[in-house]
Amino acid sequence: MPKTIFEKHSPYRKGYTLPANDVETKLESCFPNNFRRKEKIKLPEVSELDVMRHFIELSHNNHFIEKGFYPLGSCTMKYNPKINETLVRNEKISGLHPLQNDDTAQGALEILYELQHMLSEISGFANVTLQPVAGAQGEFTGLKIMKAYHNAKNNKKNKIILPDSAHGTNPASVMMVGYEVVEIPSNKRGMVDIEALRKAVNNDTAGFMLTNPNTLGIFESQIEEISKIIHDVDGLMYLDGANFNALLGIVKPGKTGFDIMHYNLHKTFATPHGGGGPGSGPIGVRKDLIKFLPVPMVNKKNGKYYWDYTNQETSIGRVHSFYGNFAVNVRAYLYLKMLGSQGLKRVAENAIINANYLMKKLQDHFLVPFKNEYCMHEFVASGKWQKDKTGVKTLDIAKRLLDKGFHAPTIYFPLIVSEAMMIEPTETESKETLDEFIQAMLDIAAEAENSPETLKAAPLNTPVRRVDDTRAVRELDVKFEW
Amino acid sequence: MPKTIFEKHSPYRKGYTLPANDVETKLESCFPNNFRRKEKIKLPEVSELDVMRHFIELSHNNHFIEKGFYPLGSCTMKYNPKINETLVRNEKISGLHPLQNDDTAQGALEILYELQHMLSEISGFANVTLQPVAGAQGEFTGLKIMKAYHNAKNNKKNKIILPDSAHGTNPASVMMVGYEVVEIPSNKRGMVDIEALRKAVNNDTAGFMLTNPNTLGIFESQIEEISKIIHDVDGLMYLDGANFNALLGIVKPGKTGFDIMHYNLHKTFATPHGGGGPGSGPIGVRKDLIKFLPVPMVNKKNGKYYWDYTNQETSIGRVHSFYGNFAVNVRAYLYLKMLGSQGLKRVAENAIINANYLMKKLQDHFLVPFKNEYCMHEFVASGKWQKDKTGVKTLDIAKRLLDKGFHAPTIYFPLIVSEAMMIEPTETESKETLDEFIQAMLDIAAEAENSPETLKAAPLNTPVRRVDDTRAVRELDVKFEW
Amino acid sequence: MPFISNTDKERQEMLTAIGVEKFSDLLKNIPQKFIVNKNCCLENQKSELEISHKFYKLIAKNISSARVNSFLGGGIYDHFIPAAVDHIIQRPEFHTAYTPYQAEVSQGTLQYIYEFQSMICELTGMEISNAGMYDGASATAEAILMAARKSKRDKAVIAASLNPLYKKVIQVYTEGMDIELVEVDIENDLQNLKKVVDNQTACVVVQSPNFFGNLEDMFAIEDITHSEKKTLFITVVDPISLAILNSPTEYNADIVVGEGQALGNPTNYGGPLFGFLATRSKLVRSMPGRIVGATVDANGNRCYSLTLQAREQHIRRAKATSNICSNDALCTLAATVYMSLMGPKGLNEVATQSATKAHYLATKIAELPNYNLASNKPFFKEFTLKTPIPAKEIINLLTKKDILAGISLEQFGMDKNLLLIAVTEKKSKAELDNFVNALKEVPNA
Amino acid sequence: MPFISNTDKERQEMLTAIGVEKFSDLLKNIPQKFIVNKNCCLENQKSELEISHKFYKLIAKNISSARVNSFLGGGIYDHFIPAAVDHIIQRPEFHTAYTPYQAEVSQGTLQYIYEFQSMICELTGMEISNAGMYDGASATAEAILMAARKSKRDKAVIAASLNPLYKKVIQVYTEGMDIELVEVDIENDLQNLKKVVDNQTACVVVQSPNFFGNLEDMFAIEDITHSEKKTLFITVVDPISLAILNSPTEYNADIVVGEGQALGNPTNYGGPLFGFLATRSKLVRSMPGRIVGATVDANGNRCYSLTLQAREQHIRRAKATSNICSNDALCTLAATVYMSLMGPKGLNEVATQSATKAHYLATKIAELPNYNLASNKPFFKEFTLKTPIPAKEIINLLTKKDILAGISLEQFGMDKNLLLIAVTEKKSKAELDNFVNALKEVPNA
Ligand SMILES: Cc1ncc(COP(=O)(O)O)c(C=O)c1O
Ligand SMILES: Cc1ncc(COP(=O)(O)O)c(C=O)c1O
Repeated sequence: MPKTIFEKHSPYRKGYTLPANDVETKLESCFPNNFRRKEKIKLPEVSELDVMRHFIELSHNNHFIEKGFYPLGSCTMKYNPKINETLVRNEKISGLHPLQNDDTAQGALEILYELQHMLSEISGFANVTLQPVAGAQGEFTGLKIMKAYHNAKNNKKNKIILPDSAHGTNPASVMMVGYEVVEIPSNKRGMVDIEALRKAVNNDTAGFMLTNPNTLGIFESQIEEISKIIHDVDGLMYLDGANFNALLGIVKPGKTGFDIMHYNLHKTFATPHGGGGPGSGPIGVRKDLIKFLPVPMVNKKNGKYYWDYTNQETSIGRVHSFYGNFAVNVRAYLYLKMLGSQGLKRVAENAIINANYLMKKLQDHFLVPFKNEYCMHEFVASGKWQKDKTGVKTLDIAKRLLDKGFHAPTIYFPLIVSEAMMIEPTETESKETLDEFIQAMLDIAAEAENSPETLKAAPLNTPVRRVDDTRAVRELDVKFEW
Repeated sequence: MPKTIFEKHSPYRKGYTLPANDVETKLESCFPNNFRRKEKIKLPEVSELDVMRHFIELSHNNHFIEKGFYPLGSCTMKYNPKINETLVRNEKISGLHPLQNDDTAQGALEILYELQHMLSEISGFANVTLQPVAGAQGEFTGLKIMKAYHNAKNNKKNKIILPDSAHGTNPASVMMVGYEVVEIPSNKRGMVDIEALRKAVNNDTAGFMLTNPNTLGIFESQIEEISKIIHDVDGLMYLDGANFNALLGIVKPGKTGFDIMHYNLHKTFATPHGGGGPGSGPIGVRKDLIKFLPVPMVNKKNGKYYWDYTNQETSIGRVHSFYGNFAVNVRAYLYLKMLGSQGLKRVAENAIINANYLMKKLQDHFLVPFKNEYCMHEFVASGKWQKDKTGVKTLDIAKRLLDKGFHAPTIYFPLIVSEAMMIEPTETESKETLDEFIQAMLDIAAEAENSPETLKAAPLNTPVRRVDDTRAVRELDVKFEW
Repeated sequence: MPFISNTDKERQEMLTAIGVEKFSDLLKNIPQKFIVNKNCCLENQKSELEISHKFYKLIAKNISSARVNSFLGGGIYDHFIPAAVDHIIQRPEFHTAYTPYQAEVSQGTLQYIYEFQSMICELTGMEISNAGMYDGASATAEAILMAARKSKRDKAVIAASLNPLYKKVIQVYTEGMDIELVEVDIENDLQNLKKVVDNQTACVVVQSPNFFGNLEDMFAIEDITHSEKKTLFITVVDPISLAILNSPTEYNADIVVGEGQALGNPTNYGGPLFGFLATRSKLVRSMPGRIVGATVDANGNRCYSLTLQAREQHIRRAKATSNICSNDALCTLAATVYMSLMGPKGLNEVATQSATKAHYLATKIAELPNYNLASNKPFFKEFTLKTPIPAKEIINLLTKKDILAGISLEQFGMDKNLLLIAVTEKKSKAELDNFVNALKEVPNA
Repeated sequence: MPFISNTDKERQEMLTAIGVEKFSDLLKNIPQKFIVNKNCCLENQKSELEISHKFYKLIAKNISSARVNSFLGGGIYDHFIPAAVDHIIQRPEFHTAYTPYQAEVSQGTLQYIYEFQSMICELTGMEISNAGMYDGASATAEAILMAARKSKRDKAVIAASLNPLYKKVIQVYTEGMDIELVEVDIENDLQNLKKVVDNQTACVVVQSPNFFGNLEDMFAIEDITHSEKKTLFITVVDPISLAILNSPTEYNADIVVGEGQALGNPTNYGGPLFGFLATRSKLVRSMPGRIVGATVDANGNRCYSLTLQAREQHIRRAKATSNICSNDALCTLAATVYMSLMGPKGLNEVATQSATKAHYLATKIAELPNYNLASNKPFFKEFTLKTPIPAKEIINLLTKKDILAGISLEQFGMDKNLLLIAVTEKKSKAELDNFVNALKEVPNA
């Protein structure tokens, strides 16, 4: 494995140039000496060439979309158009300061205004804030809005219901706004158990959080009924929009009973995942909730765009220092403009076809618990057959996929499927790629029978062999000593 | 190995978008049908994602400067600063058309004018043309100028003398201008054999082509005498400036007797080699030869820069459709501005120190024929000891170096050293890297003794194993059939 | 669509393989009435060329603060970024990967995060850093939640000189957790602080350099803070300043947070940014966010993986230390590359030039009639000016001269005659003098 | 200097290891008088920031033809380039490698060249293409040398309608080889050609679309050319046009050359460009330039290497087929990526839109009083206009309206009232109409 950058240090080597300081002022005259650091900072001293070689070498140890299939369920690892990367690097985007005058940023404001509008349109909500920077922050913001709604109405409520298939960020966000989580089971079809829901609902119910299609990849067909149950106690319906890719141009969630929704621009709208971020997690709301959205919003008056603080008093406040992840939002804007109505729908259609095709082709070889439902953009398979018969676990299957040049699916989630493998192909993958993946999965199923040891030892030809996670916790080493 | 892009073809798949044609004109009305192609062209139909994956996969099979040491002698594989790559991509560089009005390209013209000037300054010539796009085209241009000089004086001359250590492009260029090559041997110190030169020179001698430091990496210490011999018969001295890196800020070749010189911007001036090009091969000349330079030159009058065709009549003409490799020249301009006087000299110094250090450390283990001379920026070692003793050839040593993460030196050149390995470290490599390379070479020397088969079978862990070049010629396959 | 791979023919083949006739058969779980019938709901699709044209037209209406003489700061700074940074972060190897869940094929991401953590520890003097937060504001808010969790107390004392935008975010993050926020003015009298720190105080939060650019007396503040044993000292710092200013470990900070943008990231109209959060080993299990640790693989070779995941939402759900999942990883990569390139000397030079140029400018402006520094406290690279006419007017006037004069503090509910001015190493003396001259020419000043 | 790795200390260590005291000891072969004593000969070094500032200031004086309404052509065209192209060619894996001498670590470069050759063969209908030349002009010149070599004849017949800049380059390349160039006007009468083709004729060189944009009657020209059995037919083509115009194989071309810039490369003020050169198998050994062939490695796996090197300068020296060594490889990579992205349909669309828009424009302009097409020959995407006042004046007037009207042919020694106008698929109808309107408003026209 590569050395760390610290091990490449050579005293006085330089990786930068700076102009000579052309003012005469001396640092000593700036502030008293006791404000000065005692020990010099210790960072590597390396050349620009050293730096390029180091990070390029690191980069070659990654799997990434443009290397191969990345069916990481729930994450929508679709292709990120290159034109976006080119355009956002323009200085008139990257060089803007958040506190410059609105009239010096009209182009930026127009982009954001249009994006607010497009996201509202395609989802059937009244308006959208672009401020939250990730899905989880979107959830937090959405729940805050829910709370503001109830507070405004003097509703005494403190519970959020969510299905046991919910993503971990859902309960965590509930906790962060100070609500309590009530978890309900899913039914045999992988959907919300309506009876369980009815039982759980009462006057304490502030709202319901649902992912739709849910984390099993199944569209909640009783959504109307669910909404009614929740709305009947004046609860609000929150949509975790991580799976919005399945609905583009097909269903407007705002018309199906949801009151609040977050979007994951880094999933549905093709902005790069960046090795973990930055993402963007805007929130759409129905009309009467607009007043609670974070300030500022972009607005337009007499042909001028501006940051609008009108709802300052009713707003939940701010969740970001400025306006959210602007450069990510610009990419989503460009992507939506390129898709247009035609492309939008085609994205969802092809994502759904790809997922159903995979589900169909794999279901004889792997347990697919909900194979009787057509899935939407993803589905959940399980390694249970293999585990019961051969002792090979889903983890082993995942690791073996790495050997074959694929990223693994999301594994062990959702929690309600044992040995879960959540598989999301996305619309940007071709049938050929899916066929190759299917073949790899069938080969692995055969290997599980014929040479389970291979699977348990996998991966065999990745940059490193199986990583010892336990040791990483036990002998915590989170910083290089040199 | 990767499939070809043709094997990824799927009919109707698309990798582009274009606006709809918004004029009504029909193609049929444009020109008669007999001008239309009979068979449709056959190119792959693939998606943008397919294309990215394909070429990224290919890219991972290359060695390159930013992966590791690249001591390819004579090629000056130095680090290419990233800022240059960023700046030249600006539309106000890349979007210029060569035939737009001079007043709409003043910035570009100023850059070129300054570059002409800087190259003249550092080499001691009177002016420089930026038109030739590679070293070889520079040689051709230079020899044309020589010919024009003799023609203008009615000199009847038809022979160019060059040492047996000359690069292949030198005799090839001589042939292309219609002169004859007279090759003379080198002496025991690896320099021009003055006696042989004297014998070869006569009234037919149009000029002498020399690389200095020569291709052995040795500075021709008798350069003054050589020039005198040539000038005495009214011959001209041509410098192949491929090795100019060694002289920056230390020697001005124009002051040492040379009349014409080419520069390799892709070597000395850090413009990227691009997998084989584009390069740039400007020509510098002494004052009385300026009138023969290709037209146009950049000139300045009343604060305005313009393309100057003044010497149209005397000029040798044009070697390029337009003004040479502009975007390459811009990079060289930026590099020179960043170096400044201080950096310029330091480049040469460090290149020379690096080369001598390597030569010193390797000379006990490999034959270094001219180890008694300090080398300049490169030196030539030989695999002869190994070949004689173990049968391992320089080719095997080169291939084994690939296994160890290094590019091989230039091998079997210059022709006058048997089993030659021409090693050029460049100034951008650190001592650590050189030490690693030295260790690899020592390990290989040991392997030659202990397990010569390993070397003969090398490389063992490159993307492909040793390539069968003979078969490539025998069963010529230069185009994919599908 | 070049982003959708399959052709109509392939679509049909796949539908047949699935066993349906047409696409809509797959939607049978969706109530018919929810299905959008007509093409929804955007304009026509635009080709790459059309969107580029449109885009260039739009952005022509923007002024890039990077190309004019800008003195905007307030938490986001226009420091020099070596070109090499972008050449690394734009590599698809980095930007089209996601969170390194599968360690064996994510060592590139994991290793740079490990290096990032190490560098942040080095700057702050802390023992552990996480892999980054959304921004400085949320990092500060999460630090308070962390302190409350750890100390099991519910009062957080906040210096009034903290960035007002951070305060807003903190409020939103803490109010649901029943944390009482107490704001104290420490700029003028530290006694104020003494009065509010008590045995219910989870933490004291102080920014230095503070929002107005001034340096706080962190040693004295620490004394007061730690007079209550379990109270944690949370400091909000400018990472650039740490090259020359006291390392937070010198004044015994417990949690150090800040905005990381200045380390190699463009201003980007305020996002993406990234927050950093570093602390003492003993607090590690209360930390929010991802952490990468070194370990070995099956062959015993050193490698890296996500560690201490039991703190996180995907394991602990409602009991997690935070809900954060995606963070702003690529920005931390930029920071790691930036710090590698600049090294200790480069960072020191950046800090020194920013400080000395800011002081040169402050002195020159203060020499003008009618302009005064709002405070005589020591400052780093940013200072607050008392202007003779409303700052907003000055900003408007100077914009016309391609000078972005700074930030009017009126928008944060403060005096309308206060102008916050930031200076980085990028400014030349000529640009500073140009600013001074322009101020001189302001009418009625 | 961040580009020089070693520090002063390392330098000294190395000098000691070498066995000298100081650097200058290494220069003992250089006569003292030649050693430059003072710092030579540039300004002071500039930091990255300073050079960037200077650069932006400089280029602000340029007008990018890509951002205005430009009709410049004449061999270099502003066709659409998908963004993905640059994302590939800027990868250091490609642009910091050199000629693939060591095949085992150069398969990336070798394979794309093989794909490039295959695509060029596909466009031209030829059996073999080399890896590229410097530009269209030198490719044409080298094709003539090749024909002379092969046929052992020394007369080259050149159509007068060939790009005048190519003619200049051809002259320089051929005069040393004692090749007689005979220029004939074939636009008006093919009999002229018949008269000059004889048994000393090595080749006939014809460009179509020619410099003026017009299509030549290649079938008839071929008849005349090949009436002399050993005479080779060299055709100079626009690669974009080949998506819809006759493949050179249809009219029995022997060598096909052209400028490749239009395939995915920006105009870059005229360079770098690249030339392509393709021919029949029987001529392969006379070809200049690099050629990549498929082969196998020691394990029998398919791979690629440089082949037929015995033609080249590094082996054959003065007997080589050319002196070319470095070529413009990265530009051929751009072309390969471009053709992969566009595919047959994209290229067809580009050609069709260019042609139909050019014809729309030509028709509209011809409807204006006082403007006429210079010829009534069929054309592709470029045409020559007869202007009522000198073309130069029109160009100057329209530049002020952000229209680059085209190329005045006066500079090539032709009538001053001729304007060469090129149209690509990038033009919208609105832009075309805008040009027409501007022409209408030209005073005295
Ligand atoms: C279903 C679901 N909800 C929420 C999230 C959280 O989104 P983010 O990572 O952007 O915070 C995710 C992302 O992994 C998800 O898959
Ligand atoms: C000594 C020498 N001369 C001339 C050349 C030719 O230069 P280019 O490849 O730029 O044509 C080279 C390049 O390899 C060389 O090394």
